Amino acid sequence: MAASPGPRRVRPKRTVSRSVDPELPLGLTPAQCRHMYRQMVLIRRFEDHAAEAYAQAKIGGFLHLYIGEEAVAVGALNACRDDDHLLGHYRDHGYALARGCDPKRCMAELFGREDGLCHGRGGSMHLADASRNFWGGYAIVGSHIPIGAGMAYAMQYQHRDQVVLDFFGDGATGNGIFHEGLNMAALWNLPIIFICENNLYGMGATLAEESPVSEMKIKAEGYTMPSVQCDGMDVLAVYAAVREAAEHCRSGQGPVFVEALTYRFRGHSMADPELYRDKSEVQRWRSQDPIPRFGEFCVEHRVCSQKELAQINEEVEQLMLDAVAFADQSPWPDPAEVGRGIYAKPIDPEAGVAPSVSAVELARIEAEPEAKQAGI
Amino acid sequence: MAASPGPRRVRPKRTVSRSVDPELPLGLTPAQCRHMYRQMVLIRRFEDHAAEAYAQAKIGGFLHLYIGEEAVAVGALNACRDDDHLLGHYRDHGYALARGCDPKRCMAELFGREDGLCHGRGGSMHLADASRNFWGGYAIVGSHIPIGAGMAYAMQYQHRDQVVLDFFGDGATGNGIFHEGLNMAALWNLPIIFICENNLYGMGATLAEESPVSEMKIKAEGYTMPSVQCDGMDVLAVYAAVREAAEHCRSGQGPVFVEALTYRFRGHSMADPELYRDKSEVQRWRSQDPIPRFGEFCVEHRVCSQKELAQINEEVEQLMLDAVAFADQSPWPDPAEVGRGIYAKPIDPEAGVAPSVSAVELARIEAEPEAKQAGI
Amino acid sequence: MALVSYREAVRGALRDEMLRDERVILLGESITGYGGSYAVTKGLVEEFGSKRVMETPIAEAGIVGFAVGAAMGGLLPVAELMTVNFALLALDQIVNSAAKFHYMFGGQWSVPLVVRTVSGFGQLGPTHSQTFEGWFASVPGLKVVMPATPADARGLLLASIRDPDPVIFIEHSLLYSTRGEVPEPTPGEADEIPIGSAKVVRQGDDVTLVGYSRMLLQALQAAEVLERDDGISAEVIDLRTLRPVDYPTVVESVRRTHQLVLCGEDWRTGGFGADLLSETQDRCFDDLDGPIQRVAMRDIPMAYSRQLERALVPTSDQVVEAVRRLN
Amino acid sequence: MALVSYREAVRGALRDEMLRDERVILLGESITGYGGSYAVTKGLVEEFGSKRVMETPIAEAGIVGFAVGAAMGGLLPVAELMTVNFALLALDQIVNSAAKFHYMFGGQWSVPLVVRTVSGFGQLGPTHSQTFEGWFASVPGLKVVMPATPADARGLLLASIRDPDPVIFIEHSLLYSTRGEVPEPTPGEADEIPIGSAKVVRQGDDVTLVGYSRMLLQALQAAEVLERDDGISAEVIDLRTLRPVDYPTVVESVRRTHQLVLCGEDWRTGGFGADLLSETQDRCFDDLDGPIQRVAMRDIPMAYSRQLERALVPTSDQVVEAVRRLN
Ligand SMILES: Cc1ncc(C[n+]2csc(CCOP(=O)(O)OP(=O)(O)O)c2C)c(N)n1
Ligand SMILES: Cc1ncc(C[n+]2csc(CCOP(=O)(O)OP(=O)(O)O)c2C)c(N)n1
Ligand SMILES: [Mg+2]
Ligand SMILES: [Mg+2]
Repeated sequence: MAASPGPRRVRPKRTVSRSVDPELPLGLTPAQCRHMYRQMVLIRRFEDHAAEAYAQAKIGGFLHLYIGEEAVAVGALNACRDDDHLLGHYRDHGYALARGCDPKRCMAELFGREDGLCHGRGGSMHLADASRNFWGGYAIVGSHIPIGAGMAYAMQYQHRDQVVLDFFGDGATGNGIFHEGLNMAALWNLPIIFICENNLYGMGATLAEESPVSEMKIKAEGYTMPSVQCDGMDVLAVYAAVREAAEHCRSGQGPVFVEALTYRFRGHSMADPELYRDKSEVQRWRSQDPIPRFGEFCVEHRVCSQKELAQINEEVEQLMLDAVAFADQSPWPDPAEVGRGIYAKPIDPEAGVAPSVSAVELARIEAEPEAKQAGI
Repeated sequence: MAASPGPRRVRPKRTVSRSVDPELPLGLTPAQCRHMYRQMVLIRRFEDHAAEAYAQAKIGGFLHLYIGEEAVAVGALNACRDDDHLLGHYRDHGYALARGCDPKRCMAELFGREDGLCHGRGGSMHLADASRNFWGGYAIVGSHIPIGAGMAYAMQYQHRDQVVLDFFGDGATGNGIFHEGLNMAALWNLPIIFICENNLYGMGATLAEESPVSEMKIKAEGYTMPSVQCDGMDVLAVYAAVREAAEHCRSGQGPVFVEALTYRFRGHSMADPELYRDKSEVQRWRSQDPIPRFGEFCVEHRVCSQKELAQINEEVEQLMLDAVAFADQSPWPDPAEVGRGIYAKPIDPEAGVAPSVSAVELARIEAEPEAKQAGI
Repeated sequence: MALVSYREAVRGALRDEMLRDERVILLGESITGYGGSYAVTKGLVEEFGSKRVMETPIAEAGIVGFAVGAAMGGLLPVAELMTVNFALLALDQIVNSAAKFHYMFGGQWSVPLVVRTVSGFGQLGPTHSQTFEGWFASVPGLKVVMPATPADARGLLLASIRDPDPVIFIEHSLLYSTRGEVPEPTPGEADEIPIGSAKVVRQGDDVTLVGYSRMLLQALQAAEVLERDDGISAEVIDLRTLRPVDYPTVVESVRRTHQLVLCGEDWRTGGFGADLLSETQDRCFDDLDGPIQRVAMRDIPMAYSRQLERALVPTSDQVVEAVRRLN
Repeated sequence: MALVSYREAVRGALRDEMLRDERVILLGESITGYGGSYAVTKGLVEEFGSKRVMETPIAEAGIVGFAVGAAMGGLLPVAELMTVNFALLALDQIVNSAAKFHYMFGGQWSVPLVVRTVSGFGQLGPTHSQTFEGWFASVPGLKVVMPATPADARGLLLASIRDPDPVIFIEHSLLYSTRGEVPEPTPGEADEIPIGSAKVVRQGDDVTLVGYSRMLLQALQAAEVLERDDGISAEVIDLRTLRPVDYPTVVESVRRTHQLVLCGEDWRTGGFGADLLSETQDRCFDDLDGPIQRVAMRDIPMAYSRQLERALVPTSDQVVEAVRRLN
């Protein structure tokens, strides 16, 4: 059960009509396509630089690269509104950048600096930008699935029309918390899109080792939740699936499960010796790289020329050099401040005020020796 | 979404042929039928007496009655081997008695006495008799589902041909641990029968409040596990379903999920005010009482006469009087012994032996300041 | 002032705060049709509807995770975990979600969540009679409250719901039917009791007894016995909040009495009392005439049998003995 | 004697015991193809096959529950929880299943289970840098082991696997690459180190330093600094087992040195050191010249940034300071 097959043969058909523009599907404009292409390149180059910085020990701890999976975040986030709520797991650079977070502040967070999105408290796994409704990367596998459901409930309760996008991996589906979250979302008909990035591995476990079914979408069916599969190496396929899902959710029809078939080109994290998969498998998937693939599409559909694509790459590269320079120069958090910010309303163990009162008040308490038992 | 419908209309068809005996289905002998009838009566009367003893404060804490659900334990346990492994939840008197545990020792356990199955340590929720492979009642909802899977693995590993029967309620399916256990059982093709007693309520929650689907068997489908539904008020229907399931399991074909549609005639536990359901609903279900129903079947099929049934009732009643008398007279556990039995190999905090050695040995340890990071 | 039960005080605080603030929602197992396993939420779903009083599946981790998300989305959830024993299933969400987010995301948001749960015993057997307040109280990011009286239950619950941080609010099943004076809500008047303040509930000179929740009542009973039989004047402090502990109040008392007895109901080994002891010996070492004494649960799983349970549970007699050991 | 790493010592003990006893199985996340997140189990699936070295889904509660059941069914499972942070997800199964069954079912069976897990830090951020040994050590029914050296890791792991009760075996990520002498297995010779025995690893007269796991190394470093710079002779005790604690060894030392410093890596509030302190002040109150000192993690979630992490983690310098406070 070691190596898994190469790119999936099943390529989900685009159900959305291409009627709007004879050239571009899904009603997309050339500007939107360029934007998506640029975002994918941005994520890729951001991570290339992060990997380099990691090798230079500028980044510590864990670093989980999204390289190869960019089409998922980019397709999904472009298919919904900017104020829709976003939660994801620790492999989170793609979510942050596709949501428009400042690459400088993202990189600074990875470097553990004060200008980081979370002032260096969270690091790579915990990027977040509440001003953009990006509620973070979560590192306890699956833990953010009920959290997303709770946010969706808050929207429903407050009659706000934002939906929640909650990204996680195939591995997360083996954890009970995944089921508890899906169950609640289905029970209460919540506006949440569960996006499962099925990249065939949960760390070193192959899909076959984690799950008796290879299609994650099946796991949503027990909750009577509509579920779709899409080609996660094709940004437009993801876009189409999530756009439909968002409409479904936003119109009050409840949660949707989207499975994106994808692959991480790099190890699980930087320390991964990748003993559990064949190089040839990685190669096969690399040939599906979503960036050149969508680049070709853009050229074919005259969204932009090869030259313009190259220009985008150069621009992005410059941005990334800036981001690294910014992160390098950003100050370290002040160690004297390390104890600040644990509470929104701080506690001061030295400041207890004990109203010293007489025993009279308390004497009125009549203890019952045998309290009534509950019926648990 | 308050009250749930009365007895289900869908009555699963008996798939097993009736060819063996023109009179009795499923190859059953009259003796077997009498035995099952007697067991159901035994459980019913045991619990009637327990309820009385609870009212007299001879039993404390929680007492969860199985009244109305007797056909499930009796049908299931008669359909498998006596050495098959058995685990169930806190509503466990039926499992114990259907497995042949001594009613005297069961009652003594409820009374908290030294002669109880667990010497008064566990109480009503934790009956167990390892000598009969009855591995207990468990009170953390769902916790025994992976435990059962682990036992099933131990059987598979040791090439032993016992299967595991793991009983739990509809409410348990909302807990993540249920899914983790089912997932593992499916992944490793384990010889375990999951028996879900769908009695329409999880304490005060109605099925519709707990689950987006009303059929629990659907929840097994995501694990590619065969699942069947049976009428839990009909001991033969349960017998048939579990017999088939046990054959499937024992022949190495992996886990099976059996949903028994049943109903508890009494409150969740003795303290339950039953505010959440209509008396009329209870009445409708009471008309399906599995004991008279199977009694009629026995008479119709000339297994025994009405008089013989009455005789069984009397015999059982005498046994129960004996059980209560036994429990009443059984000594209390010795409070001086309360600290015994926490460990199979006791620890004695006073007996630590510290080999006092020189620093030489330890000096050889060469600490590395920056150990290699893991790739989590 | 009205004489109300601890149960009614909790329910009243929930109800009043729900009336005052639409963002407050309740969620938990069997809290609607059933009325709550200890009948605390009885009548609330009828009054506020199922959008505000939510029946949940039996999914403790999911409940807390969901409540964390609802809090992030702008609500003020009060999640009920039926007993603190089941809170173990939600511990990851409490420790790694609720307690962490404010710090970990650099202060971008907070998690205004209350987890109400229940300690207690009464022949409930080994898995249903535990209490873990020391575990919660050790986690930076949490506030932990354990009221002993109806008035404190009300005042502290109001403060907990209004607090922007996650609060673990632990009730006690054996206190629900106790009654005490609770001030009537007066518009415009502060009705909260601040989190983090202990209370001297009995003044004394010879020994300081620190208790909380049910053990406060045991300490008070012991104080009376000591006064009557031994002529010992015990000061009794109700801790009320376990994180943060109001050490100034404890220390001030010990400086006068020079003797300290800590009364808890969790296991002696690793119980919350160990922590109190550690901190107070550090602050009061030179003030102490003898070792700080602890009254705690014996280090044994709770047995079901009545006779065995009695041999395990800490009582006022044990508090008396602990004081006598020092004198 | 061979000089091997802590990692190799753990792996060697697993391997040797698997060779000796067919009932021993391993299960955990990424322990097969990946070789274990800290490479401890590398090569074992190749040698023993996937029936004995089982790759599991990411389901900590399920893993421990499954292992409990496998133990009840006659196997000797060693479950790996990738880090102790994730053990929170399995805490119910550890506390309410593994620790309880022997007692709760009246001694009918025991649960011979080992849960191996890992403490440590290193810019892993707020949710991945915690350690909860004090919580485990407070639970009756569990045994808790935290070795500091390769030899102890081997000897105690062998004892843990052979023990009929559930053992929580906590390794330390920052120790995996440390090396030390480990006795070669000699047929017929006892190769276990008994659970429950501490070890005096350095003799001294002036102060007793108690440590375990990584903090033992910090205590030893501190002892050297104290000797050199302050002329203070520190005795260092490696606790090795946290439940049961070998109090006789600690008390005997404190009776001679009259000063005690407890070194841990968990949060000061509610940390295991609080418990050690509570018990030793009770046993040694009259022997102590000053308050028992504790070195512990500051009560703050672990921040990711290197500079912040450094401000939080306990070091040998802090041990030195603690001793100086007493002198
Ligand atoms: C509860 C929990 N268990 C284990 C881990 C360690 N861990 C981190 S990522 C990971 C694999 C997750 O796989 P998947 O969900 O498929 O996401 P992917 O990394 O493939 O994107 C594991 C086991 C964790 N962080 N949390
Ligand atoms: C983890 C956990 N949460 C809550 C409880 C309290 N509780 C005991 S039984 C029960 C309902 C279980 O319902 P179901 O599984 O349908 O079994 P039934 O009682 O209907 O037979 C609940 C919520 C518990 N024991 N364990
Ligand atoms: Mg994956
Ligand atoms: Mg039920």
